[in-house]
Amino acid sequence: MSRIDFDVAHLLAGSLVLISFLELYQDRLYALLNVYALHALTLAASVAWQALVQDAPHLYVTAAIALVFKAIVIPVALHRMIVQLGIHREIEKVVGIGSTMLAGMGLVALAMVVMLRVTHNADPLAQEDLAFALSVVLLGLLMMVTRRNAVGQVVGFMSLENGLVLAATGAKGMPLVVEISVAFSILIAFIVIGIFLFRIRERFDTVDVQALDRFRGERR
Amino acid sequence: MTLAVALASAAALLALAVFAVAIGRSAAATPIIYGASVFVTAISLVAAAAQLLGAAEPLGVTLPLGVPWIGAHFRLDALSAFFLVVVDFGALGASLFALGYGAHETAPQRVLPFYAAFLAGMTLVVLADDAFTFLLSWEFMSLTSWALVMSHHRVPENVRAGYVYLIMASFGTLALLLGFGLLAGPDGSYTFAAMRAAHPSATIGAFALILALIGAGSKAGVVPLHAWLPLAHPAAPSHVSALMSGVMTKIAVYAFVRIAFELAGAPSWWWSIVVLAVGGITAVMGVLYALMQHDLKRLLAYHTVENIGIIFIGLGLALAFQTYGMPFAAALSLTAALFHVFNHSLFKSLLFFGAGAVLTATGERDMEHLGGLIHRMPQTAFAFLIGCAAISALPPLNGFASEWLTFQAILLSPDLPSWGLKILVPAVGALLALSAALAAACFVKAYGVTFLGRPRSPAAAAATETDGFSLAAMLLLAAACLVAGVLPGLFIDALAPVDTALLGAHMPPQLGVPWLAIIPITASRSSYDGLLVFLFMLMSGGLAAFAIHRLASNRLRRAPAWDCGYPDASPATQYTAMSFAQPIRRVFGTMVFRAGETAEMPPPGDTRPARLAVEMHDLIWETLYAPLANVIGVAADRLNRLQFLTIRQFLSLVFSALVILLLVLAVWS
Amino acid sequence: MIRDLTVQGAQMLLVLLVAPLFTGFVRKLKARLLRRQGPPLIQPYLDLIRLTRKEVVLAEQASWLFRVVPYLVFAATWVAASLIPTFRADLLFSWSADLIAIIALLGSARFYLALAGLDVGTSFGGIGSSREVMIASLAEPAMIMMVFTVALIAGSTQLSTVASFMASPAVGLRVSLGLALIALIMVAIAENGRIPIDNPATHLELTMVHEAMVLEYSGRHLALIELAGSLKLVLYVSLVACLFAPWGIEAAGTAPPTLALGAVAYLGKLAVGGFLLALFETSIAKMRVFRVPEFLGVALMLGLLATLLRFVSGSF
Amino acid sequence: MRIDALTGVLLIPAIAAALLAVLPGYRMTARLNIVATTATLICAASLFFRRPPTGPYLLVDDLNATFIVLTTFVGFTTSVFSASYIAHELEIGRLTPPFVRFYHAMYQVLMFAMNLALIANNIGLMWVAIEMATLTTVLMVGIYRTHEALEAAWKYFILGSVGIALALFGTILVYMAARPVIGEGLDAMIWSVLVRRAGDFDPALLNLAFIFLLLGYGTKVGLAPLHAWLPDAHAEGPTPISAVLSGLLLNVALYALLRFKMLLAANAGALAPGPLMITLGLVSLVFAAFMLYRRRDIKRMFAYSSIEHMGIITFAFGMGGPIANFAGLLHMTMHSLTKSAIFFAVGHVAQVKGTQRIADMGGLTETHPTLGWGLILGVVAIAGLPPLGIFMSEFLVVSSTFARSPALAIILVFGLLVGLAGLFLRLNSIAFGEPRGPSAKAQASYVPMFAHLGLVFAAGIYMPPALVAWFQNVAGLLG
Repeated sequence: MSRIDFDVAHLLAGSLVLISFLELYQDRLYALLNVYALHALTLAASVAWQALVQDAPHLYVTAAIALVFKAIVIPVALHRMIVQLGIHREIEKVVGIGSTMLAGMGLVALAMVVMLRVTHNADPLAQEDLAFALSVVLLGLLMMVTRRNAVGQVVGFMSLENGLVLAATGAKGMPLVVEISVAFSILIAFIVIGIFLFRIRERFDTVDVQALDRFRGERR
Repeated sequence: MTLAVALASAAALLALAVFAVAIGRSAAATPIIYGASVFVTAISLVAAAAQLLGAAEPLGVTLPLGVPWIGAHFRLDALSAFFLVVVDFGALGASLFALGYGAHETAPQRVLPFYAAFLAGMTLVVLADDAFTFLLSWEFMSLTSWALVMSHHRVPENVRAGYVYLIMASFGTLALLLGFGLLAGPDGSYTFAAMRAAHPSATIGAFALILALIGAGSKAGVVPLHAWLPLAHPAAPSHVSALMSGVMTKIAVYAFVRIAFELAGAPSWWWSIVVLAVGGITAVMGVLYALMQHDLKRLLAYHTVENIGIIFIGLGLALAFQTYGMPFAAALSLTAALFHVFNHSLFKSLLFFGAGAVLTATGERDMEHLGGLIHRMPQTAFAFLIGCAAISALPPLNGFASEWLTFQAILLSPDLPSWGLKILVPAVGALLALSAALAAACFVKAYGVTFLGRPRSPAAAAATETDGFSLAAMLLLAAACLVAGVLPGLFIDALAPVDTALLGAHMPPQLGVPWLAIIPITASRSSYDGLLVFLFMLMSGGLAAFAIHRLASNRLRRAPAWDCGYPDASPATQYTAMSFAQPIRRVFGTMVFRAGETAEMPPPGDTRPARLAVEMHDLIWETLYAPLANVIGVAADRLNRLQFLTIRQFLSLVFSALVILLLVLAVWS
Repeated sequence: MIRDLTVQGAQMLLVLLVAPLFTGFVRKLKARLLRRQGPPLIQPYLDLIRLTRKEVVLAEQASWLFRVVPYLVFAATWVAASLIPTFRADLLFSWSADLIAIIALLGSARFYLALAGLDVGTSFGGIGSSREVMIASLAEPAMIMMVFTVALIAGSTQLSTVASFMASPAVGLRVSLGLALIALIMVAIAENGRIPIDNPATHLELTMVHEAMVLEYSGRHLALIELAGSLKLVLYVSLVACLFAPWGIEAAGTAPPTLALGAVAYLGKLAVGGFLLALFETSIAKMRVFRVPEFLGVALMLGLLATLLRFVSGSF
Repeated sequence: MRIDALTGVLLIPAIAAALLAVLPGYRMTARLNIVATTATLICAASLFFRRPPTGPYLLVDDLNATFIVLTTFVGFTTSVFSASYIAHELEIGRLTPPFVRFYHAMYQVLMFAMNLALIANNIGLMWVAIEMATLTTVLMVGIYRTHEALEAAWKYFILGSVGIALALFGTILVYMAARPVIGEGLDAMIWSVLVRRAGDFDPALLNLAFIFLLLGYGTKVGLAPLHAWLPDAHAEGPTPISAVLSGLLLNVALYALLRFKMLLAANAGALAPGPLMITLGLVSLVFAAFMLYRRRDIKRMFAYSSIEHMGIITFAFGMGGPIANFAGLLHMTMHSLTKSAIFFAVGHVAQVKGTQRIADMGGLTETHPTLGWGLILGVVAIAGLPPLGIFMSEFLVVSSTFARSPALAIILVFGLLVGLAGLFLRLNSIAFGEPRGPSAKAQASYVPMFAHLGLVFAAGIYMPPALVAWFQNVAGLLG
């Protein structure tokens, strides 16, 4: 492929990682949602670009899914939910921003080291993509474990999924089954999460995970 | 043929167990099951005896059971035949006893099925000829006996006893499992035949021996692995206690002999030292513990520990002599050990039967509430007396015969080239002598406090003689004790094939000796004739009686006890079990049990009674088991916090696992 | 054969008849050493006869065991005593019980006596038997250790063999034998309840052991037990004699006159032993009961030491 | 695609699910449930005899045939048990008819998903199926809608979906590794093709993939420290689901892991998966063993015992070699049967005692002898005591391990012993001692429980040569 294709793909993937860092940085729910929307948007772009350069039209579907569901529907939905449930707006973190950032750096470095061991018969783009995807996945996980309230964790989880999509699209010629399954799983994930948030609301007045933890096993 | 009979009887017992489950609750179940067990074990006994006395070639059979590509191997050679005799004789006595004793059982459906299965398990252990079948039967035996221990599960102590027992049993099984795994090698040749052929290296053999000592020792009750034994044996119904103490511990001895003398290859120089030391310590500790007890059945259980020690001393000697190529001395030691195995199974069963009879008659196991039973239950008292004399190694009974042989083996030690053994063996001999003397003291106490004196409780005063079956069983065993005592030669000759199979040599045949005496080595060296001693005592005693009744006055007057003229109304003024043991406790206890007495003497004029409190510590439990339990408990508490984490914390567990693995991958090359 | 039988019988009778005399002899000597007149030598015989004449006063709660025990004790002791070569080795039946068996026979006598002490259910009997078994539990091992020493040196536990070996010049003087001798004497003192362990002459003392045990016995039973006691004393003295002064114990098939000589030698040994015993007893005081374990512990240690020193001392 | 046994295994549950979702009435649906599972079982059994050809999506070989038959069998017995169990739940009003309908439908969906996961030849399809199974069980765990149930389901869901993600990433990586060798497109995801060409894959990618798959599917297997969802999910869901979870779903996840292990084993350059699995297995074993001591909830306790045994099985497969693999397979089969039997018993116990708190039960052998002794037998089996099947597998694992690497065997034995002590510590207070709690007669069908225990018992004594040959063959496949 030509140089420019590679650079653009690289740029998009890299910015995805960057936005993951931005998410880590946020301390307000709304802001977090917005950044996540941006995250999804970038993903959509990168997927679309992949579709273009791989001339794999089916990838456009994935791009569309990313754009519609992740970048628009879900942030809005979560936004509404926050309003409805009247969740207090700032994100309770476990560790401070700075240390989280440092940890994130470490994770990205780790991802790079691991991927660089891969021999180069895989084409460089795929390799870069995987490196970035791995970073995004790890950052998403990091976000999940450093955020106290459910919305934060959900967002973390979703950015993790984004990393997966990035990897999947990076994998050239991967059968459609995978994209569909990704979308499919995320769909189910959201349905179930929705159900849960719903049920949870009707039972507790908060989605704060700690409220659930009060009923931890064996506390009878 | 004999093997087939033995296996068939095991199968019959298993079937009986299933049948017992079906009919367990009905009243007829008890006589049916025990009667059938008497029948089956009798048949099996005959078969085993035929195999042993006929010195027949080992028989083997492989059934398509167990580990599929190996199958279940069974083999009846001299050693297993001998132990099968022990098992079946004990089982025969126990079943006979239970025909009467079982009637008092409150929950027969909890006893009958496991009883039959227990017998089957023990039979199968001695027949098994590959590691899997062996361990299967072994653990099956433990499991069924565990169920029997739990049969009176409403008593919390019994539940605790069963718990400790099961853990120790599994511990032993796992130790044996490791040992067999070592002997079998990575490609898993589990048959004993393969292990015999393998000739393991010195290190493998050494580990196998240590593991066998731990595994078999924990079942046999070797100090310090004995902790479960005095808890579990008394908890079971008395005929089961008799089997566990008298027979099951011998199965453990069998396992050790099988591994140490046959499978583990040529012995190294230090094996015998380890075994001898363990045996000596076990013997003395066991009897000292026993002396401090006042629960009759627990006292007997601790004496099992002592006798196991004596047996292991014999085995250790055999190992020592075998190491230095003295097959005849080794044969003598092994014979002594195995003969003691047989004898102990006799008198320990007898004593437990007696305890059971007392228990049913009075509902008491605590000697402090007994006394004077010789008046109420004379036959039981007589049989029990024989048992006490036998276990105290008094001539002309069997206990003395086997201990005498052990002493003779010890006296061969100067021929050993190793200086360590030259020094160690006499010291062990001192321990043996000490334990024998203490055992006599202990049984003076046990018999005197339980059967003699005046009843210490209404229950004891109202006791009645036990039933016919129980008496028959006890007298049968008492007679056996006497026979084995006066005719030891027969048994020594019967053991010759075992020695030949394991050591390649056997003791000189004894049947040719005049007056049925036994001559272990040479006539000039030592000889003993139980029969003659017995006749002598009869004769001189009879002579004395005759003379007295001829010449002396036969007048006899009953009067209150003299007791130096002190009026002594209450039975409470008698010596109790604790007070009887007090001098010995002061001699040994202060060292072994950190025993201490605190006397509280009120000043004159004060009406409070004076009090004497005795404090003792089971140091082995306190230094070995309790800390272990604590560690487990603390660890459990610490880890248990992981149950109460938040989801986020669980996620971070996953996350850190991922990161760690990635790091591993990053550094892995 | 017949001769052997007669010799064996003679031996049995000899010990039986000599026993009370020996007791009386010791008593007389002790009295004399204490500047007392003392009872006549035959006093023990008179006592025995008197006792057999008397009726038996049996405690109400005594059981059948209580009445059987005297015969058992007497039988065991007598058999033991009659198997020890006194004036002739290789007695007809001496091989039927070696040294260990003889100790065990004495042990069984003690066992039954201790039971009898508990039978009536009095506090004195309890004291007696509990202390007796405590003493025995230390004395027996010490005895066995002594046996080990001798047996390991002589290569036999057969008294006749040991005796002939001891008589042979091959023995020489050995440290271990000396220790064994001391151990044996200490054990003998303890076993026979002599001073300083116990005082055969006392009654109504809380420190008594053997006498407390047999407190309830009377009449013919007591007579048998007394006789057994004397037998035991003789037994130990002749054991010492046989092991450590085996001179004059004739081999089998010697002519009657020499045998008579042997018998005289034996009586001589008894006299010496008795004199030493009396001397010893008069020269020391009785110790507290709980000093006894230390006394016997020393004996046990000596015995063990003897078995170990055997290696350095001598030609094995 | 023509209708054969294979499609039967998939279609029957699917159709049944659809039917059960709409049909009202508890009795009929329960029966229908049983009928469906029976039919599935028959189809599965027929796979032994007629082996359909390997397609791009579906595959049947010795390995998964074993799993399928096991799965369908336990599914069948569990449906029988669940009939009586659910009836009782309806009586006491813990469940309402709509939920029962939902429950039955979900049950069949679960069956479908597990069968699909087992016979999938396409690693993507396998992934989809396993996630489907996970999500259905999530829904069933939450079915009681109590605080605890919801919390357990939520925990299960979050941890499960992270597992989903990791597994998917691993799958993608495998594809990436395969693509340069096999070429783009479907072929690069067909397992039977992959395993043939695995030798040429890029080892580094394979390693990375395996780590993600290990963590992803390991979460489903319930290996510590990924186990957190498992105890609560078992404790709070309906007991039949606990039985299926412990007995089947864990196996299915483990099966997926095994497939990829074989993939790695086929590549010389890749890191040996053995050590990783051994480590995780031992950690799970020891950890779960210690966790048994402080348990107050009977179902949660047996859930931990499942973790323990999954650890043992993983360890065995990690050790590899004919004996260890054989033992692993045997242990897995035995554990499925035994553990589901135990949960049957526990379900009835919880129903008659009206609680799951161990402290409120006692003297079970007095009040309910059959149930009590059944439970004891189950615990004896699960504790690895003879003469039941698990004893044989543990015998083989330990002995073969000790000869190869003693240190590991020592740890293994230690874990086993601690676990046994923990189990019986609790069992004593449940089955023995003074009776506590209500002693009303249990209306329950003991058939499934004793059927399972009977099989386990038989296997402990005698294994039919056919089965043995089968297992040995599979063990050979696992290398």
